[in-house]
Amino acid sequence: MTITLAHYLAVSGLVFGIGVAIALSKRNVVAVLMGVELMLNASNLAFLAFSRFSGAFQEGTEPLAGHTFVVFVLTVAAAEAAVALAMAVLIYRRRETVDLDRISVLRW
Amino acid sequence: MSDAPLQRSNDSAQRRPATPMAQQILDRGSLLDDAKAVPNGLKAAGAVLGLGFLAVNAAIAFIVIDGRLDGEWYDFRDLGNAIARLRAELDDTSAGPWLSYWVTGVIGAVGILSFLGGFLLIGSWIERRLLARFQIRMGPNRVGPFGLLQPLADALKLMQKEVLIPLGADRMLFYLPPILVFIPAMLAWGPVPWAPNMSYLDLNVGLLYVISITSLSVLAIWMAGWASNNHYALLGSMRTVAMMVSYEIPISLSLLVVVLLTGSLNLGDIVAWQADHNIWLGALLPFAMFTFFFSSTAEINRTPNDIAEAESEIVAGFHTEYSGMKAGLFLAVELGNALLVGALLATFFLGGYSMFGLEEWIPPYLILAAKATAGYFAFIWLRATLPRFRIDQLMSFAWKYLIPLSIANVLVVAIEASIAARWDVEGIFIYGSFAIVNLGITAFAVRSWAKVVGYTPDLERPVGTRIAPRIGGLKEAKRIQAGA
Amino acid sequence: MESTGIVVAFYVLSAMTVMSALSVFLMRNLVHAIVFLVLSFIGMAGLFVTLSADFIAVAQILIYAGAISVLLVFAVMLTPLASRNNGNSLYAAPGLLLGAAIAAIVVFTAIDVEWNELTGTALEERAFLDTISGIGDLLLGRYILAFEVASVLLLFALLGAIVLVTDRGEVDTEAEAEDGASGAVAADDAV
Amino acid sequence: MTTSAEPYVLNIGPQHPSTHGVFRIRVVMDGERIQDLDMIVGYLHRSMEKLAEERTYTQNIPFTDRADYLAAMSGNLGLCLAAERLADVEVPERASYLRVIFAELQRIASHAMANGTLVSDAGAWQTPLLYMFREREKILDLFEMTCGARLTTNYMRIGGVAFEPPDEFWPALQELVDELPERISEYEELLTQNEIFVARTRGVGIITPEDAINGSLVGPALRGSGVPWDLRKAEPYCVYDRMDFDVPIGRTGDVYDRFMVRLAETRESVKILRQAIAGIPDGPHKTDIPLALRPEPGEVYGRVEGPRGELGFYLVSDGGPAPYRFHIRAPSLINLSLLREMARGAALSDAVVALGSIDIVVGEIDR
Repeated sequence: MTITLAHYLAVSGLVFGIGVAIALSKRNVVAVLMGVELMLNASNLAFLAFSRFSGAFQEGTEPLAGHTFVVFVLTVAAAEAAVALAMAVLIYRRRETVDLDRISVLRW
Repeated sequence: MSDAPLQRSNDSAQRRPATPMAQQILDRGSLLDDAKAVPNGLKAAGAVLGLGFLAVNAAIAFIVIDGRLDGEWYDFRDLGNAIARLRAELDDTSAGPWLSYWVTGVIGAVGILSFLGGFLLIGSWIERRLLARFQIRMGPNRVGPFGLLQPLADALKLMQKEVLIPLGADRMLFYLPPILVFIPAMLAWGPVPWAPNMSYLDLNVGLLYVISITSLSVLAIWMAGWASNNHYALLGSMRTVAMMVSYEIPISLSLLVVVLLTGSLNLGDIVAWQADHNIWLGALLPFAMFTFFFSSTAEINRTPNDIAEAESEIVAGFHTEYSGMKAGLFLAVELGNALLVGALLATFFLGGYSMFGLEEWIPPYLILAAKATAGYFAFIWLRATLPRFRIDQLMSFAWKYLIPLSIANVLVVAIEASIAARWDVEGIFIYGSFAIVNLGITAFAVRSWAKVVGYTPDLERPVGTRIAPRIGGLKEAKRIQAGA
Repeated sequence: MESTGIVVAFYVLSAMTVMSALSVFLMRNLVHAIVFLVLSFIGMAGLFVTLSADFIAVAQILIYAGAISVLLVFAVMLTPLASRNNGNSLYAAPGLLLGAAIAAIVVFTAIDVEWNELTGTALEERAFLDTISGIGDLLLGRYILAFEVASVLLLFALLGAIVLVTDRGEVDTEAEAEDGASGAVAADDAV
Repeated sequence: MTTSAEPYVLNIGPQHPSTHGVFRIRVVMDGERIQDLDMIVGYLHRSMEKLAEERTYTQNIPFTDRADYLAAMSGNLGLCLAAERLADVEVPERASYLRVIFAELQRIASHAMANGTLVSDAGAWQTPLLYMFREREKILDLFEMTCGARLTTNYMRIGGVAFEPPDEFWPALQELVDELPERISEYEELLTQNEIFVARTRGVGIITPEDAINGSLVGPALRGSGVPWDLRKAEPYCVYDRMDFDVPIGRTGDVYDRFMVRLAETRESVKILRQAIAGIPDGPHKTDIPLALRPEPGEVYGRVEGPRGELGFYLVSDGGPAPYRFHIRAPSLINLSLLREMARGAALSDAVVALGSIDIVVGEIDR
């Protein structure tokens, strides 16, 4: 038996779904952020799988474009994590909680 | 009449010390005496073996220079040849590639692990013995010849001891860290090249691999501190996490400079570049080498940056609550990391396995081992000499001094690399000039940046006490202060 | 991809990734959840290696397992009251349903669609010899604008994080630190 | 990044590498900063002062060894001076010279110990400590030659000293006195020129002269804060009035100054030793006193300048052979009371260094 593109896409989809579930159903800001990171990871896996397996690239195009997109995704993930966690710390300082159900008003 | 006792002293001028400890301090031996204590038969056998080994090497080197037996399996100066031959043999068999894959992998792993285990067995003896020499003590000298079996005895003692789990500890996170710390310390040895064909993982992202694998141990240390439900451990682990995260940036920048010059992320190519140009990157990039060395002392908790397990402040840092072989694993990891940093320092900045042509005549892995041990000795020397920084001093040193200067260093070296790429002069000339220029630039930049940040060396301020002219209380003190 | 080693590695790594992602969802203790998240990151890096994306795999370990996990750790340590709680919110059920639906759709699509994909020798000759130089060429060639934008984004994220967490309200923080101190002393006396 | 995580309580001690004995500090910390601390003493209490009321004055001398076990000679000297003033016993001149010699040797040994432990509190892996122990060993050898004990000497007696030093004592002492100055300058080169050590100690744990006077600080800590007060000059006992020596004082009153004051005082002690060796007369080394000394009823407070400062003995006699009240005014306890002012708001590392710089001996604190 061999490993095909579908296998990788299935794993990517599973991880993405788990990430969505975590991001939507957790109460803690940090946990929500963890879900978002999982979703980004799943998309990275899909990018790399396509760039490795897909024969859809016609001549002259770079299959490594998928890797490049992954690099951008990593950048965005790092930036997003930094800002979001800073916001979590700030919210905790102002509100003494990081419970998303309690943080329901759009002002400090 | 007043010199009567001194009169009595003269005839008994030749006196033996009053106590055995004073005797021991007076006629303490040196490592040289230990070497002399070796029986002559052993010395002769060792001399014969060593000379014969060198002779065989010389013969092989002569034949190689002559052109025959290049990369043959019996050229034991590069064990990679034998492995490659074995792999070729196995590929022809019916079992196919995966057998050769497993066999060669297991052989390489066993080689690296046995080298590291042997060092772990002897390393702590070396460290304690050298520290004792630095501190006019004797050091461990009871178990076995010269106390050589002391680490073995310590390991047995640690294995017998009970592993205590503090009340309220997070059991899962408390069990994991000693193992999780051990794994990266082993894995990071993979891409280190021991000889031209002799590296376990010949990655072309080897440098990034080393950085990322060593960055994994942060989380394990944090888990250890968090799980053991102890304020000392928590303080130590948070200090470690903050310090490692801060000092990974200077390390990465200083290694980026190496990549800029050599144009490769492969450790073997980096060493080959230094061997080809007959120059050590340490001479070419002094600031990067210093940054790497200092930052790695912060990464592996060695003096002067051992604030993570500062004994006088937080008892043992993140492994305060660990006992038995779990604590032993932490100590072993510290030892192995020190040697690993020595090997990486040698590989990146001190020419790795190459020694200006000597690697033809002596097995290169011996040269690399010697260089790594020299780096380890430098760590021991620092530990015996220097006090410890405070954590805010350490952080400000990383963020205010090392990182900006490293970025400037990257800029300078990028310009130099482009010059070297466009300009075809004999390599040694252009790189020698770069070495001189870099030394000057480094000295100038460090001094001027210190002025910019507003740092004046403490030694330039008035030092020492003053002599009180009169005895008095607060008024006198005020008068003296006003007078000065 | 015929060699058995790759097949075994794929199944082990994907099982590790998915299982630890699931336990990130199930763990009641946020600290354990972070540990499992890092485990799933590492498994994902292994999957990248099986896709012969060595640079991306190393970068994944360096950034996710090395940096972002430490950021999460700091966030947990700086928000002590909430640090241990990984409970579900009011929207748990719809969130679970949506996640399951997305996973099912993606998996079904992945299995059902006839991908125009390379296999065997075509795959072998498409093997990436050296990904780093190719990625570098692309980053500084075709995607130079995106590259610059990403660097600017990083810079602004850095500045934004610093601006967010520098507290100007020194007074109230000092005040709560003080009464917190007395409370701690009282607790220790009670013990 | 100044965060306001909630403070927590850290128990330093009773068993901790940097408490110099069994002694507990309960610290309320905010991250790495110390918000508040209180010191809990008494783990080494042996009720010396009560026991002393059941023993004769001579039998009480060993208690002073155990009180400050790093400066036993100074303790002996303090008690003997107080008892002699209580029972007005005459001390022969040679005995006074011997007392000065041994007290200064004890001061050198104790200062070596103090500075060494201070540096290893600052994080040096015991190297300076062991180098300073080299000289301390030689001094303890001298003690062992003379009175058979290295640490708890029990050497002084009321009305003199117990034994005449043996013959090999004097050349050994001469040799030590000759080699000490370059040893001291060796330490100065090793430490005072060390950038890290200076950065750790300069400007840390500052005590202003006002705080020092208000906290009744004594000894090198007081002189480190710039107050020129030394009992050897203020009210000279034994033969200190014949000796020519200086009183070094610090400039800012931080840890570094206390360290430097101790080093300089070691130099001054060497000067005193030279003069004492040159000027020591022949004669008896003690006067004979009745076995059970019965002083007239009355009270006396005798004090000496020990290595840690003013070491006082308050004796009350009811005419019996044993003191009616026996109180030790321990300098370590008084100096320790300023740790709170030094450590509040400082980092944990600075607090540890400050504690090491005031050089406490827990046996003396708890008695």
